[in-house]
Amino acid sequence: MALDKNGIAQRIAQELRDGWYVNLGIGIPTLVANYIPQGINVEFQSENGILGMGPFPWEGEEDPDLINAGKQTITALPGAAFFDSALSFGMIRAQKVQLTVLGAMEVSDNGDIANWKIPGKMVKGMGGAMDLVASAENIIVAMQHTNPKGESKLLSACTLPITGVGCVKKVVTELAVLDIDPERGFVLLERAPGVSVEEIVAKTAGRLVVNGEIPEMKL
Amino acid sequence: MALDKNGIAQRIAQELRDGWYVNLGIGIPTLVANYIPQGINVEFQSENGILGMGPFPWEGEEDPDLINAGKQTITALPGAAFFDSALSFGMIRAQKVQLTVLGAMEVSDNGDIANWKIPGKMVKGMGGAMDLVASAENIIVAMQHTNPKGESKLLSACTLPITGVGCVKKVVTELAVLDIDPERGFVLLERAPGVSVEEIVAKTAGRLVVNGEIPEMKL
Amino acid sequence: MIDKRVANADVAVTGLEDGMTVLFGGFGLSGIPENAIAAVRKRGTRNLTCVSNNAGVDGFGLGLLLETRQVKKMISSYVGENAEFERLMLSGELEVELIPQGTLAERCRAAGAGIPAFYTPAGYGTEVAEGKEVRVFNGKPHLLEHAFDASFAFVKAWKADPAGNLVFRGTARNFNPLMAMAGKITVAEVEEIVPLGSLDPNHIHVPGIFVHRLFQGEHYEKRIENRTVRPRP
Amino acid sequence: MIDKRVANADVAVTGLEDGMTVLFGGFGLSGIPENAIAAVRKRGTRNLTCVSNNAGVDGFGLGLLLETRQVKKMISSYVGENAEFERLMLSGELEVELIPQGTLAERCRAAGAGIPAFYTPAGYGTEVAEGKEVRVFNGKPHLLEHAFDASFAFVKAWKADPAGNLVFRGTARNFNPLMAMAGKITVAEVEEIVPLGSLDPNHIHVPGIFVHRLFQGEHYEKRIENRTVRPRP
Repeated sequence: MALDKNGIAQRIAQELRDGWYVNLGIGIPTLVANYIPQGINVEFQSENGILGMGPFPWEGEEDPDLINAGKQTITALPGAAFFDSALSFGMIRAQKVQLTVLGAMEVSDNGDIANWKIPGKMVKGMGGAMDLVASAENIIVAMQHTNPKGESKLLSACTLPITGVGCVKKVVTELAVLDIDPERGFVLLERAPGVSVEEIVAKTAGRLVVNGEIPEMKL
Repeated sequence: MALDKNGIAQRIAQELRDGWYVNLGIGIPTLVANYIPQGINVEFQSENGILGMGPFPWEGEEDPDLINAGKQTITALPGAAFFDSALSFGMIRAQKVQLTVLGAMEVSDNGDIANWKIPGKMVKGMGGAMDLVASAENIIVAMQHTNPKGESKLLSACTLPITGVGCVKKVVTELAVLDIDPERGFVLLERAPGVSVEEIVAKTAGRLVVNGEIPEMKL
Repeated sequence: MIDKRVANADVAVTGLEDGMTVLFGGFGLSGIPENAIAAVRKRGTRNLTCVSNNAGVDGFGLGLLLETRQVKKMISSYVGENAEFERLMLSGELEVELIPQGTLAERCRAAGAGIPAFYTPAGYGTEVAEGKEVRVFNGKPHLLEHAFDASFAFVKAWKADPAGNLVFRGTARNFNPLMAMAGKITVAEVEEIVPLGSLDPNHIHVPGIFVHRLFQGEHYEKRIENRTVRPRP
Repeated sequence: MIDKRVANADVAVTGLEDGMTVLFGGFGLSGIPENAIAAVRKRGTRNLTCVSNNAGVDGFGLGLLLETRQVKKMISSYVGENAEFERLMLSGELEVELIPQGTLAERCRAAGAGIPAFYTPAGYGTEVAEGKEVRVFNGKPHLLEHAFDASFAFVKAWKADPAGNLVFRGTARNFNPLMAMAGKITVAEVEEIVPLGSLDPNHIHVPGIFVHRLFQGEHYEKRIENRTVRPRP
């Protein structure tokens, strides 16, 4: 059975390692914070200027001076730090953040990502996404395998204007976990419980490597 | 009579304007702070990281964490701010400091300055001088008119390795106040009390413009 | 002490003229110079090029200057959630230049640090790279980006002393310190001006040298754009 | 919370190898990492390229590593007042590269901000410009300068919490925050490690993400290089 959004977040959370600083994008990526494995210490960075981001505030304790990059009201954990946007993107460009989780509209089998603009539609802007994908060494994309029309979002080449070149390392969808090997394409690592390899093959438009038995995800 | 070091500093202090941020180099320039004219508010920046530098501390109140660019123990005035070296030179390069006063070994009549290196002698380094002279819009050099051998330090071209190109606007020596007009050379504005124009002419090797009556400095 | 205080927001925007480029601090609606925006609206200055990470919302923040058609061009990284903005942009009444958020921040910082240009990897291979010099450092392509050249910067801090030393609170800091550094004339508005000497000199976020005019805002709405809470257990 | 504490200075310098490039915070003798310097001396690592604004004095600061011939090259802006340094330099036992102080600071900051290169006016037309690209911006020539690439950074702060958030005091801040940002492995030593949550998150000078190893120094001499006082009236 295909995963729901929380399932995708939960699977991505298994990629967290002790001592990592992590930047979570808007949408499914934000949910990853709810599934940090036991015994793992990570800290969340939000590019508008906080390290040590905590959960949403209790009702009535919202602070307009304390938001995340999605403009949501948040809290700061003990040991948090606030900083300006230049320092924030400084630490991103200098690769001090070990993991970046982003949503995407399209990903290509060489790791290009498109997630900021649909021609003909009102453009909202790239925000910090272009800085993040240009610098992060470890980018996981969290997205649906297909778009609302049923077309694959895992392509041989992005059709939409790209956000960054050859940067995505891993994709987690409601159907599968895939690595990206720029030489070989999407490498199928795991499938969602009960989802067949055939379904993944059918819904992946880019080059797809299926080697041997593909295990089910453990959630 | 030629000025002493304090006289040079006192004359330079007359150039201060209300609301200016000022960087004073080591040596004679440091003495300028002792002669701020009445009714003028200025703030002193030291490039190691302080704005609002005050006088030397009272004996016994020296603080190793509070020094100026000459490594002298200092104090901080109310309203002072400490900052790192990048921000400090950022404000220098961005021309937020209205006046820079420096010593020099040589100045040329197009405004070049040499003040960091004597070939054949042990080089100590340029410190922040190259950043200061490359960016400051208003540089006054405080120095002796001649070197210990009696040779002019106001030249048509510097003989020593230069610190910066065409940057000095004004020179104050024990004999004279001179503007630098890159087209015409040193322009004699004032002479020290009792010093003759002839002496200044004799001791200035670069192009020198003497127009009309040259008044004595008022100290 | 060099006193940076001016009487009010109207005095603080003196000299702002049609066609100028202006930096506005804030991220979303957090840390925006509410009182300066109101004063610019009142002044009626037109054809402004506004550099701001976002463009406000309908009826608040920079949305107030879009409503009155005072903005010729927006330079931002993200402009979503603003119907008036969308209408003006689609009708061609408003130019928009979108640039990556980190590049926006660094171009402000560069202006305030006297660095005319720098290289960043952000945007390489994308539309943002069009017309820009590409250079490879450490095997990786980078774009040449330039410092902003802005006449005014409007920023909002939490506290200041009369010398213009600024202190920010929480994530309301965001672009404000960088834009404060970058303005030829920097106008800072604050929630409170505290007596000289009451701010710890170790904890000044923006030294007063970068601030030309300072005033205490009359009122701060500090609207929350996206209220998210945990229900109390 | 990601805990950055290590047992002591000796553990903190683990992995430092012959021939590495190392950044040392401090200006003059103010804010220098006294305990890390002692640990590097004890470790005996050789052929180091040391980036530090100054080179210490005879018998203190980096002078201690010059004495033991552990330094192959110094990259500094000012190296006066050190007889051993002068002897080593004149005898050719020590290479020296002198660069403008602001450029030194900005090259550290660039490394910590992922900016591989930038333009600065400092040094144009001087010996420092030799071999460097010159480019004119706004009618003024600038030099292209590159970010430092250093294996280790040793910095000294006043206080830290266990997460490695650093706070500095007075002008002992100087190069320390920039070098902390720039190190591949950043070792911070502090006078006091305070409990988590006791530092105001608004007043962190260096967020812990930049700090890899943290320890409380055993002893600080904090020598004054140039004691100047006013006699009491």
